[in-house]
Amino acid sequence: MGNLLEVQDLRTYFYTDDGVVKAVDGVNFSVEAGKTIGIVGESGCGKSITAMSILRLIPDPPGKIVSGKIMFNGEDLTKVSDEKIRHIRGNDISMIFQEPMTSLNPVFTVGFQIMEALMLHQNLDESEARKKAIEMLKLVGIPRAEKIVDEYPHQLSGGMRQRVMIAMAVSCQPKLLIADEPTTALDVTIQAQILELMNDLKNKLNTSIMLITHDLGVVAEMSDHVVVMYSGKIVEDAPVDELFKNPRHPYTIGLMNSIPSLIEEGKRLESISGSVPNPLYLPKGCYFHPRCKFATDECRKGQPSLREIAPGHKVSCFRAEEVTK
Amino acid sequence: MTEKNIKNKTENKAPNKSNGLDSKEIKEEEQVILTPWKLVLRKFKKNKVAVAGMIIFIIMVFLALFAPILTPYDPYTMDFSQVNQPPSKAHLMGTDELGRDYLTRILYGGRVSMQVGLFAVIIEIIIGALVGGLAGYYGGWVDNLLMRIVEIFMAFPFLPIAITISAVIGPEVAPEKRMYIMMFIIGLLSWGGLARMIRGQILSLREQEFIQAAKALGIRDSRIIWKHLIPNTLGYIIVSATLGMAGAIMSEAGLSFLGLGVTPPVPTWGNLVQNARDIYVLKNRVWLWLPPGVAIFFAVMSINLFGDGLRDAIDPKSK
Amino acid sequence: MSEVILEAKNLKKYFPIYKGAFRKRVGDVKAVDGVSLYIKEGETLGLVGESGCGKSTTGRTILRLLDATEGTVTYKGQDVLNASKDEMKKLRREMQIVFQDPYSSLNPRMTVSEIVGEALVEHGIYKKGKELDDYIVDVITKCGLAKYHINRYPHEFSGGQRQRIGIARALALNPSFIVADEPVSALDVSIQSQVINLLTDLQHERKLSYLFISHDLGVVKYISHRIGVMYLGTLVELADKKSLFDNPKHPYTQALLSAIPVPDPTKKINRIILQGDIPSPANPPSGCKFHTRCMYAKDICKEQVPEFRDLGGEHFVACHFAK
Amino acid sequence: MLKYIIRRLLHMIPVILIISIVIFGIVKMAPGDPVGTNLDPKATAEQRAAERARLGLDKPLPVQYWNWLTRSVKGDFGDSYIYKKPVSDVVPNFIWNTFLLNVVDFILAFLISIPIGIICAVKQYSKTDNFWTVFSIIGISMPSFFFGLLLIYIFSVKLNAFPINGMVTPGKNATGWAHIKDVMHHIFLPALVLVIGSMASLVRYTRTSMLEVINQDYIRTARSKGLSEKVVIYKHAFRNALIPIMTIIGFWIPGLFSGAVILETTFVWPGIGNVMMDAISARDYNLIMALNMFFALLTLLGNLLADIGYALVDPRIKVE
Repeated sequence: MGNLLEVQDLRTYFYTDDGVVKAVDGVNFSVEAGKTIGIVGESGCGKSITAMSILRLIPDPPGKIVSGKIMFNGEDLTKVSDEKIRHIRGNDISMIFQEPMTSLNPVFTVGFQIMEALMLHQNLDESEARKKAIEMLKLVGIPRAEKIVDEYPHQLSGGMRQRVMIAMAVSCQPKLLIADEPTTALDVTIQAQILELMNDLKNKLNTSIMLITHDLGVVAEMSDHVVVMYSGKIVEDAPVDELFKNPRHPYTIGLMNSIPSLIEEGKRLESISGSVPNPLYLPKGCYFHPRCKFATDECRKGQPSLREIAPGHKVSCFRAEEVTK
Repeated sequence: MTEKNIKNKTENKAPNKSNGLDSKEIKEEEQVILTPWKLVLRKFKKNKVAVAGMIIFIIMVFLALFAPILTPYDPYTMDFSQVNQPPSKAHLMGTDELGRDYLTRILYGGRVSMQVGLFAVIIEIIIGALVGGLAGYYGGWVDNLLMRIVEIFMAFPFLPIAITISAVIGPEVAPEKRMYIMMFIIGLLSWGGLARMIRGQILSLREQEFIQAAKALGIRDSRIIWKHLIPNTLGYIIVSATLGMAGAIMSEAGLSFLGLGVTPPVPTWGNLVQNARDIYVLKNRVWLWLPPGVAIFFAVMSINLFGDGLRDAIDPKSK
Repeated sequence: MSEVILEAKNLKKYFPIYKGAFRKRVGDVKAVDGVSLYIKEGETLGLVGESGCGKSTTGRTILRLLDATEGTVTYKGQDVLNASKDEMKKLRREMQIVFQDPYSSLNPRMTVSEIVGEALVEHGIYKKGKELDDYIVDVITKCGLAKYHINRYPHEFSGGQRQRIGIARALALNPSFIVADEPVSALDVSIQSQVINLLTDLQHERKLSYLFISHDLGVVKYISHRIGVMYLGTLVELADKKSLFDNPKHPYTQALLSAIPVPDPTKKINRIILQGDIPSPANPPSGCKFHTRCMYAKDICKEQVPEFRDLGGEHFVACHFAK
Repeated sequence: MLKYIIRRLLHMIPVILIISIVIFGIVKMAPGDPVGTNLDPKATAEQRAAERARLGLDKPLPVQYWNWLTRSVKGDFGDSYIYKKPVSDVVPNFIWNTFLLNVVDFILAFLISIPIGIICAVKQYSKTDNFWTVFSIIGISMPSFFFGLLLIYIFSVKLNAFPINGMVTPGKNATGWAHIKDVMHHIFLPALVLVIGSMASLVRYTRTSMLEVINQDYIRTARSKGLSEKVVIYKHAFRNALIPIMTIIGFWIPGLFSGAVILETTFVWPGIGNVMMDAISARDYNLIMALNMFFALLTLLGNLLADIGYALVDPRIKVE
C-alpha cells in the first residue's frame, strides 16, 4: 500500500525570550496506510511537537513551522489554507491526547462534544448526530451509552473518558489517528483495554495509527514500524522486529538496556549517563555524543544524517555498523 | 534574539549549563547561584512598566518623607495677606483660602495619605495572616469557626460602615488623631480577602510532599511553620500587601473627600480635593483640587503597576 | 536475610466523608482496609497496585505521617503507632521516606545543604558548622551530586537530580528502613535507571530495608525480593518475586501481570483483559472486593471476605478458590 | 436548587443578626443625643426626658436593640428625623435613582468589557491588548470622585455640554418624554465615571480568566476536531471563562450601592448614597441603621447570587 502521509525535513522552532528552541529539527518519516507507526523518545525529544505540526496545532507565537513538507494525499499540509486544514482536522486526520482528565471540556456533555465533529464534517442534524454519537460510544465499548451520552466528563473515570476521546476522534472514519501518549495516564489494566480497543478500531475502520509514547513495551506491542527520536531529530527508523532484535543506534540500545523488565535476573541495570541536553544549548556535532560510549572526534564535530544500513532500517550514527547491543 | 540576550541568560530548566557562548564552556562550579529572591528580581526587572511604577512610587515616598526640607513653609501657618493666590514663584502651587502654601499642604498631605495606606495594610496583614494561617494549618473546627468569622466580616459593606464609624467617633477625636482611627477602620474592615487567600495557600502547601518529608524527619511543628510554610507564602503576602496599600489609599481619599476621613486642618490628598465640592472653587481655583487628585492617581497607579509586576515575578509558573 | 525489622498487622486507614452544612460524617473512604505485612532487614518488599488501591496510604500510615484507624505497626519490636513524642522522635531517625514528585518534594526556598542538613541539626546530631557541611557533602556525593551543588536551590536542578537530593535527605539521618513512594515514576527511562541503581547500591552498602511502592511492575520486579499486590485497600497476594511472577495465584495478579506490555515484539501474550472500571474506594463491593471484575467469581465471593492465607512457602493469597 | 437557596437563606439569618448587633452597637456608641438635634432648642429638660422616653432611648441597650429588631422585622424602621417620615417611606423613592444609575453601569460595563476582555486574551500582547491593559490600570487607579470632578470641569464648566450635577434641571419639572430626556442628560457624566471604573476591572478580570482557559487541553482538543477558531473561542473557551466571571457579578451588586455614596456626593445625585450622607451628618440613627442593614443584606444576597450563578454555569458543582 502507498504511503498515507510523508513528513519531509520538518523543522518546528519555538522563539522564546531565552533563545530559539529547535523542538523539531529536520525530521523525515512516512506512515503506511493501514499500519501503526510508533514514535518513541523521552520527554523533550519533540515527538509531540511533530504530531501537533501535522495538524498545524502549534501555538504561533511562540512556535512556528519553519520549513519542510507534510504530504497527505497529494497536498502539503504546511501550505494548505486554514479553511482546508480545518476540514482535515477531525475528519481525515484526528488526534487523541494524554490527559483524559483535562482533554474533555468540563462544561459540555460527552454526547455534545462527539456530535460537534459529526455535525461539522458530516453535516448531520442534531438527532442524527446524537444517534451516531450513541453508536460511537457503543463501538468503543462504553456500557449504558444512552445514559452516558448526556453525562458530563467529571462523572466518568479516566478509562471511560479516554474511550470518549477515541469515539470523538474516530466518529468521522479518519484515515489517520494520531495518539499522543494515549495510555500514559491510565492504570495498566485500563491501558490494556484501551490498546486492545485501538487495534480493534484499526482493523474495523482501517485507519492508520501514529502512536506517540515513551513506553517501549507499548511500542513493541502496538506498532508495525518504529521511529526513535532524540533532541528533535530522528536517530533510528526501522520495522519493529528489526529494531528490537538488532538496534543500531547507541541511544536506542541504551534505552533498551535501562528497562528493568528486559534485564535478566541479577544483572545490573545499564543507565545512560548525563541527561537530555538543554534545547537552548545543544552540543556541537551529534547531539547524543556527550552521553555516548561509542563517541569519537567525528561525532563531536559533524552531524550524522539518517542513512539506510539495512532494508527499511535507517540510523543516524557514524559508527552504526560497529555499535552492538 | 540578539547575541547580548543569550549571553546574560544563566537561568534554564536543565542542569546549569554555561551562559557564555558555546565555545567558552564555563565549568558548573563558577555558575552564579540564583537564590529564589534573585530569580524573582530578575523576572521583575524584565517588566519595564512595573519597574517604572516602582520608581514613581519611590519618588513619591521620598517627597513625602523629606517634605520639611523641600519646602520652607509650614502646612498650618496662615497668611491672610496671601489668600487664594494662583501658583506663583513664591508659592509654586499657590495658596488656599486661609493663605497657607498649597505645595506644602500637598506634600504633607501625601505623607498622611501614605502613612494611613501603609499602616492600614499592616493591620490587614497581621490579622489576615494570623487568621488565614491558623485556619489553614489546623483545619477542622478551627478552620470552620474562623471562616464563619471571615464570612461575617466580609458581609460588612465597606463604605457605609466606614462612614458610620468615622462619623460616630468623629466629634471628640482631635483632627491629628483621626489619621490613626482611619488606619484601624480601613484595616479592620478589609482583612477578610487576605485571610482567605493565605488559608488557601497554606492548605495547598500542607499537601506538598516537602511538608510531609519535614514531618517524617521529625521536625517540630513550629519549625515547619516558620521555616517551610511561611517563607513559601511570603511572596503572596507581599503582593497582596502592595495591592492592598493602593486600595487603602483610595479608601482614605474617598472618606476624606466626604469629610469623614482625616479632617482639616490636617492635610491629606482626599480632604484637599474636597474643597472642589464648592462649584466656585471647581471653576476658578483649579490649582486647589487638580494637583492633589493627580497625586492620588499617580500614587495608586504606581503601586498597582508595581504590585502587578511583583505578582507575575513571584508566580512560579511564569517564565 | 536476618530477622524481621518491621511488621504491620491488620492496618486500617479510613478517611471520613463529611456532608451537609454541619459537616456530619456520612461514611468512610476505606483507603487501607486490613493490611498485614512484614519486612526483613536488608530486604526490599515491593508493593504494587493500581490507583486508589491504597499503597501510598499504607506506606504513610506505617511511618505515622497519617494516623491509623486500626491495627499495629512494630519497628524492631517497638510499637510505632502508640509511641510517645520522644520515642517517635528517635524512631524518625530510623525510618525515612522518599517521594514521587521531584517538583513538590523539595522546599523551593531552601538550599541543598539546608534541605539535607536540617534534620541533623534538629536531632542534635551535628551543630551548624564545618563538621556538618563535610557530612552533608559526603551524603550528597554518595547520591551522585557534586560538592558545588551544596548552596544551590531546587529550581536549578533537573527532575533526576532533585530525586537524588530527596534520597540524600532521607539518608542524612542514617536510617535503616526507607519507604520509597513511587520514587522513579515521574522520571524518564534513562534517568529512572540511574536512580534505581543508586537505591540498590545504597541498600547493599548500608543494609537498608525498603518498602518500594510503585504502579510499574517492571521496576518492582527488578528491585524487590518479595512483592505484595494490593486491590482497593487490601492485600490480595504476597510472595517472593520469582513465584509471584512465575505462578501468580490470585486472578487479579494474573490479569495485572498479563496486562503489562512486553518490550519484545516476538513474544505473543495471551492477555487477560479485565472488564469494567476500578470501583470507588468510598463504597467498595461486598465480600471479596474483586468479585465484580473476576472471571471466576461465585456466590461465596459476593458474601464472604476471603481469608489472607499462606498456600505454602510464604505465598499468601486472599481468594477462596486459589490453590 | 430551591432547597439549596432556602438553606443558604436560613444560613444567612445568624449572620444578619450578628451584623445588626455590631452596627447597632456602633451607632449607639455615638456621643451626643439624637433628641437634642431635632427638638426646638428651647425645649426644657422635662420635655427632652419625655421625648427620650417616648422614643425608648432611656431603656438599657439590649432592650432598645430588641425593640428595634422586633419592629424592623415587621418593616417599621422608625421615623427619619430629617424627612419627618417613616424610614420605610423615605428609602424607596431614593433607591430607584441609585438603582437606575447602577443598572446603566452594570449593563454597559458587561456588554462592552466582556468582548474586549476576550479579544485581549486571544490577541495577547497585541496593540489592542496593550491599550486595554493600560486603560484598565488607569481606570482602577483613578479615584472616582477625582475623575468625576475632571469630567465636570471639562464637560460642564468648560464645554457646558452637560449639567454640573443633580438629576433634573431645577424648576423645569417636565413630564413624560421630556423628563426622561432631561434625566438622561444629567445621568451621562456620573454613568460615564461608573462605567469606565467598572470596565477597567471587568476587562482585566475577563482577560485573565480567558487566558487561563485558552491554554487548557480541551481547547486544543476542540481545535483538533476541526472547529473554527470562532467556535473554539466563543463557545468552548468563553463558556468556561464565564465561571469565574459569575462570581464577580455576585460581588458587583453590593459594590453598586455602597460605591454610589462617593459618586452621588460628587454629582449631587439624589440617590441612596446622598441620603446616607445626610443621615450621617444629621445623626438620623433610624435612617443610618436601616441603610447599613440594607447594604449588609445586599452584600449577603450578592454572595448568594454569585454562588447560585456559579452552580448554574459549572456542572461540576453539585448543589446538594
